[in-house]
Amino acid sequence: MLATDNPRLRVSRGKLQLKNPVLSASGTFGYGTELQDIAHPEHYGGIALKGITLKPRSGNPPPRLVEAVGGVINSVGLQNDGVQDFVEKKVIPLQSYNTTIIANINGVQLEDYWMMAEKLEGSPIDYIEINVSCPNLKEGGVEFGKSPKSIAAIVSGVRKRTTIPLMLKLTPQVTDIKEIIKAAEDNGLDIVTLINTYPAIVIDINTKKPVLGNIRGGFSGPAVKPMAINLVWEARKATKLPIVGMGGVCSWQDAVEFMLAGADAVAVGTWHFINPGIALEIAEGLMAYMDKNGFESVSEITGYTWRQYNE
Amino acid sequence: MLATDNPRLRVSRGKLQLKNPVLSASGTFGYGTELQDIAHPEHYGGIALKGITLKPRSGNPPPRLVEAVGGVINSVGLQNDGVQDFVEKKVIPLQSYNTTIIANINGVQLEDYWMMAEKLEGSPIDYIEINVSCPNLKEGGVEFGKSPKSIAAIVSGVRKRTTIPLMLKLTPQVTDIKEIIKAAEDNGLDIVTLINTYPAIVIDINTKKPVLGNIRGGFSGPAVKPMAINLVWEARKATKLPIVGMGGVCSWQDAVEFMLAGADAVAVGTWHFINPGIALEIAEGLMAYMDKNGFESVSEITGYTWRQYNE
Amino acid sequence: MIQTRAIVTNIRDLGADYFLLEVESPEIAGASKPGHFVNVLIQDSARVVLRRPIAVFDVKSNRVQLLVKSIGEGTRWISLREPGDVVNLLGPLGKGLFDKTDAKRVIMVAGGVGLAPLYYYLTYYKELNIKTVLFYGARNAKSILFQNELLELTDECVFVTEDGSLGEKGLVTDELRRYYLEHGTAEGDVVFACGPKFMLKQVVDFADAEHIECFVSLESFMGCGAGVCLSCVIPARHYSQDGDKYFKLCTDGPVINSNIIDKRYFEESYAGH
Amino acid sequence: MIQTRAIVTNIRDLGADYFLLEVESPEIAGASKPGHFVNVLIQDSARVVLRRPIAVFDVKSNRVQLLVKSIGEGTRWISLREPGDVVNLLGPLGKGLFDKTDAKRVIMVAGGVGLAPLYYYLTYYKELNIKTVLFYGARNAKSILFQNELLELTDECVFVTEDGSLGEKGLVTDELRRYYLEHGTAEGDVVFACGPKFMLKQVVDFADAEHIECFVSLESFMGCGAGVCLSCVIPARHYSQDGDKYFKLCTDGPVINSNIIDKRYFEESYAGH
Ligand SMILES: Cc1cc2nc3c(=O)[nH]c(=O)nc-3n(C[C@H](O)[C@H](O)[C@H](O)COP(=O)(O)OP(=O)(O)OC[C@H]3O[C@@H](n4cnc5c(N)ncnc54)[C@H](O)[C@@H]3O)c2cc1C
Ligand SMILES: Cc1cc2nc3c(=O)[nH]c(=O)nc-3n(C[C@H](O)[C@H](O)[C@H](O)COP(=O)(O)OP(=O)(O)OC[C@H]3O[C@@H](n4cnc5c(N)ncnc54)[C@H](O)[C@@H]3O)c2cc1C
Ligand SMILES: Cc1cc2nc3c(=O)[nH]c(=O)nc-3n(C[C@H](O)[C@H](O)[C@H](O)COP(=O)(O)O)c2cc1C
Ligand SMILES: Cc1cc2nc3c(=O)[nH]c(=O)nc-3n(C[C@H](O)[C@H](O)[C@H](O)COP(=O)(O)O)c2cc1C
Ligand code: FES
Ligand code: FES
Repeated sequence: MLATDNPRLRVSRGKLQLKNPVLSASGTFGYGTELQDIAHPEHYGGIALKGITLKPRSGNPPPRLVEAVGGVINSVGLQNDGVQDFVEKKVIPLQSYNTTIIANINGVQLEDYWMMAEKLEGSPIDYIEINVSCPNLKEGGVEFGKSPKSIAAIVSGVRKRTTIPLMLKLTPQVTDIKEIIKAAEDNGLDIVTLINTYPAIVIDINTKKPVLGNIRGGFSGPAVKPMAINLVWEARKATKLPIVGMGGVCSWQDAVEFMLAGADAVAVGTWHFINPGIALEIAEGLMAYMDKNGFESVSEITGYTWRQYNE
Repeated sequence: MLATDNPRLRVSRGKLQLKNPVLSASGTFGYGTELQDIAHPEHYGGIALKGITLKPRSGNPPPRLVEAVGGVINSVGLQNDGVQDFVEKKVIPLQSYNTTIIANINGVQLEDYWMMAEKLEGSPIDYIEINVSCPNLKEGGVEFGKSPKSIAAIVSGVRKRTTIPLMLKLTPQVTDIKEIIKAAEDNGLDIVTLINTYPAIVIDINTKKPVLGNIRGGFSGPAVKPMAINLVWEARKATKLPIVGMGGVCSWQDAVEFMLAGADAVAVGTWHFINPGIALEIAEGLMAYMDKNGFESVSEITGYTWRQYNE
Repeated sequence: MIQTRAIVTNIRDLGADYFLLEVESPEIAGASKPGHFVNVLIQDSARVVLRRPIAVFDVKSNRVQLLVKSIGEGTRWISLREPGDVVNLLGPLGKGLFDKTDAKRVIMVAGGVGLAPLYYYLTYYKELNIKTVLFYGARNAKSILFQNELLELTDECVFVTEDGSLGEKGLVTDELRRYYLEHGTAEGDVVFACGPKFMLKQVVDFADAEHIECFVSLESFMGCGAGVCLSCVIPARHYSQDGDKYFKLCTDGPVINSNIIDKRYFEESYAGH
Repeated sequence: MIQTRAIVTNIRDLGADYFLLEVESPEIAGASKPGHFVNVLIQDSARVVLRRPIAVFDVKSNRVQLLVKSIGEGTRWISLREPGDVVNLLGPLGKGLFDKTDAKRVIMVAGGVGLAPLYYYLTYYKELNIKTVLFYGARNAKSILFQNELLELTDECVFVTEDGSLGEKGLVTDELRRYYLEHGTAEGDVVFACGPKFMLKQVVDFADAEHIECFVSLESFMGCGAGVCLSCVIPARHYSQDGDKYFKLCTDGPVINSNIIDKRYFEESYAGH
């Protein structure tokens, strides 16, 4: 048995039911099958697919990616073939796999989210991740993620239109993440996922132009981890809902750190590019850590440190 | 003549009058004289001294510093001997230097700022930097920096009590930095300085405790640069006031990048620990860059890129 | 596609900042075809985060050869490897191009390190006994690599240097034009080109004008190298309803038929904004 | 204090992960005194941002010697330097302790790499003709460095190993106690200690009980190493009105009179929370 299937790694909190606590982060794992030679979908507790929108989108002009110290900045801008194509084609090959499937949905207007929820209802996906934190859309996207009011409207509207459990993907670029979470929880949210990328700009001092075709992009990778851990810590104060933590997860040690801070599961994003085989490594590392530290199940790690300072 | 004194590096915008655009960031340059063998105060356009408070403070329990990918996280917590000691002792040796002196003031309550302004009025400092962004205070500090209302109260209160030009040091951890800036400008602010550190936590997975004595600290260093550039870019949209940009400045190239994005001057923080002689190097690099790129004066660099996309 | 820790078996300093790295990897060697590349993990660097894409230069039984020009921190790191060192590779990546076995005459145009992806095609067409003509330009004589091997591998081989220190003086594209002026186009001609953008533009314009099928090997900033991140896109000539359309260089390329590329891509100013 | 790019003149692998690095720096060599340290810039690392503080081990005319134990990425980088390499140093840093020229007998207690800052004191007191007694403990015989030199430098020298493979078996602090039981305390005794915290605690408790003046060389996470960042603080025994009070290890130390340290610092649980 692969470590990824070990029952001690099972996550079961509220609507978050995963065979193990390692997810792929949306946008860094395509539609789940591209990397399967190295990173098999079944190594994951769940796979969040590339963000989709109501209509097809061609995404932002290149360059779409630039390196920075400790991470990368992307401005992909949700290139995708739309929700219709998603339910008709993208999801089909994934159904046979023993993992959960997460559809990451994005809107340029409020109603987009609602209409996508309708389209997804009945499709064989396990979770809808409402992304209100994409910094790469000219309209909508992260703007929705900044106000409790728009969060309430989006979540409640989606909730009415589907029975699929709901995740909400939060932007780190807010004054108070707790009020955002509360607004979402009051309106039927099941699971909190955080963080998305930080808005960032790189300027080439020779051309004197922004490097990215879209000027601004979103920063992710190892450098964001301590900030993400802080936000998981804060989120844990706001809610008892399950939390999926991400932002700079590059090793099983990072996964443990997120869980000690209060995350029920973690997602790997950028580091897929550096080490596509990371999910299995994290599962193996978690097993060894649990053995060494006397944890019977992975859920005992969740919030272990946080509780010492908050309860 | 040292590059640092070259008139082409002069900064003159509103109340920001500096012989060159390189400042030291508060908290990373002590009280100005400690590093003078390597980093002479006169190499700087201005030196922001370690943050002070109304009463002496012993600061946070150690460990106060931890490394992370692309930066450091500190929880020094404003250890200082109070404003009285500051005006009586700390400022005195600096008066003779050909540079500007910036007092960085911090409050646990609103009135602290006002009372410190009164104490500083008449002292030989050139700028007061109101720090509403320290993440290392249990009360006050960054909490004030999050709401336009408290910003308005603090800035207007300080403004009434002193004729010294006012800087406001902003936290990056806000939803909309523009509304903060507007509130400050409406109440008499002269200069915007940004960014302070990002709240961050590191947990040791072996001890299962936060590494920093104060649990949370503030993240700074090279990794924050692209996020800081983005915030300078945004700040430039909100105001025509002079902007001092900082966050990850490690080279003259970084300084140029901040200026192209809209900063009138930059400050070096964390990188003082790695390269204390950096101010002189930046000044020299700026001179060479101006020659190569046909800029007559450093002010021509400011906003060069920003204007192509915003005017 | 696999991820592997390959042992360096040899590294040769070719001068002019070029290095030929050879690693042992039976899996990648076995699966590699012309047009493929590998993604090299750069270690011990504060500035390099992403892997670096490098074309498969040649395959010798279980060994993969990479021709690398040291231009920055990542390629410099590669150039400093020593025999016995371990290099973490992801590959083979890319589409690998094989629909041109019906070519009658293959014209290769290489500028500088642009030789890297073309060399493997030359060995391939040599095996197929298809005629190849190579135009290979570089700054000076020192930067013209593998002269003997190339003379061996090709039917005709024209070296071009900017300073005239070897072969013709001038630009590789001028030699290409001159060749066609002399020999005329022929049914079944295929052009492959790799090099700086302004060179590619000339080649593509020329091939378009002469109606010659043309493939170019392009570069872009890559995240995953494997089709999952959508970072590496190049604008496509055929617009979709929705506006621009892009293809993924890593999985649709990096060697790509030039007729599917939006020509604006070749403009110097092209950066999307 | 200067910042300098010093050339490595020698590096010796001493075994057990210890390395002796020698660099040429007339300025630092000239200004260094016992108790000083340098801050070494670590290059080519994705994980190491800050400089690494390393005690001045010894000075030989224009050269500075550093004894480094490779325990992580930074010290490993130092251990991999080769003659001719350049190392960027900041120094000398620290207070450097010199008010103990009136000592009659100096007792040194070193645990493992704790030998590093004490060695230079030994050479110093040797020159002053002040009697020195060294208790030097380590895991095993291999980790006891510079045996001959130390026997030369000291008046008495007791090696202690955990496994008994060299000298006495047990803990260095037990030997310290045994020594005083035999010889008794004397006017003008001064103790210097450097090593793991639990060892320092024993030494300090003992010195307190016996009313012997005691100096310890401590470690903490340092930002600047030069007194400007307030990162490296150690709690002070004497409280201020405002609550706890701290001193800066980098400029008030790192060798510090143990009577100014808050004893809670030596508790295993001490981390401030
Ligand atoms: C599919 C593919 C195959 C390649 N094959 C080879 C090969 O066989 N041999 C070889 O030597 N190189 C090859 N390259 C180019 C190689 O990947 C880059 O030279 C390398 O990524 C540069 O990394 P660096 O860290 O050394 O330089 P950096 O420090 O990252 O960059 C140095 C300078 O080069 C510029 N630069 C970096 N990468 C690129 C790029 N991809 N396009 C344009 N400018 C860039 C940067 O903006 C910077 O100014 C290939 C690239 C691609 C996409
Ligand atoms: C004033 C001073 C003088 C020193 N002199 C010497 C010397 O002469 N020779 C020598 O070999 N070392 C000396 N040290 C210790 C040396 O600085 C550390 O070993 C080094 O910083 C570790 O860096 P690293 O990157 O190798 O390890 P890291 O990868 O940073 O750390 C490896 C492990 O060691 C722990 N660690 C790292 N630094 C410290 C520290 N300062 N205190 C406690 N735990 C730590 C980390 O938490 C981690 O678990 C001195 C330290 C100070 C403060
Ligand atoms: C290239 C790229 C594309 C991304 N696309 C999406 C997306 O479509 N939807 C989304 O919610 N997040 C997207 N993200 C954000 C990641 O899912 C993740 O939240 C973020 O990268 C932080 O995690 P990391 O530091 O592990 O990468 C993308 C990130 C990258 C690097
Ligand atoms: C050790 C340390 C102490 C700091 N103390 C203060 C302070 O007292 N007042 C303040 O406004 N900012 C303080 N800062 C923040 C810096 O002034 C600066 O805003 C921040 O570090 C970002 O710049 P950098 O990335 O160049 O370090 C401190 C930063 C560090 C690293
Ligand atoms: S590099 Fe990721 S899709 Fe091409
Ligand atoms: S290390 Fe900065 S004050 Fe001591």
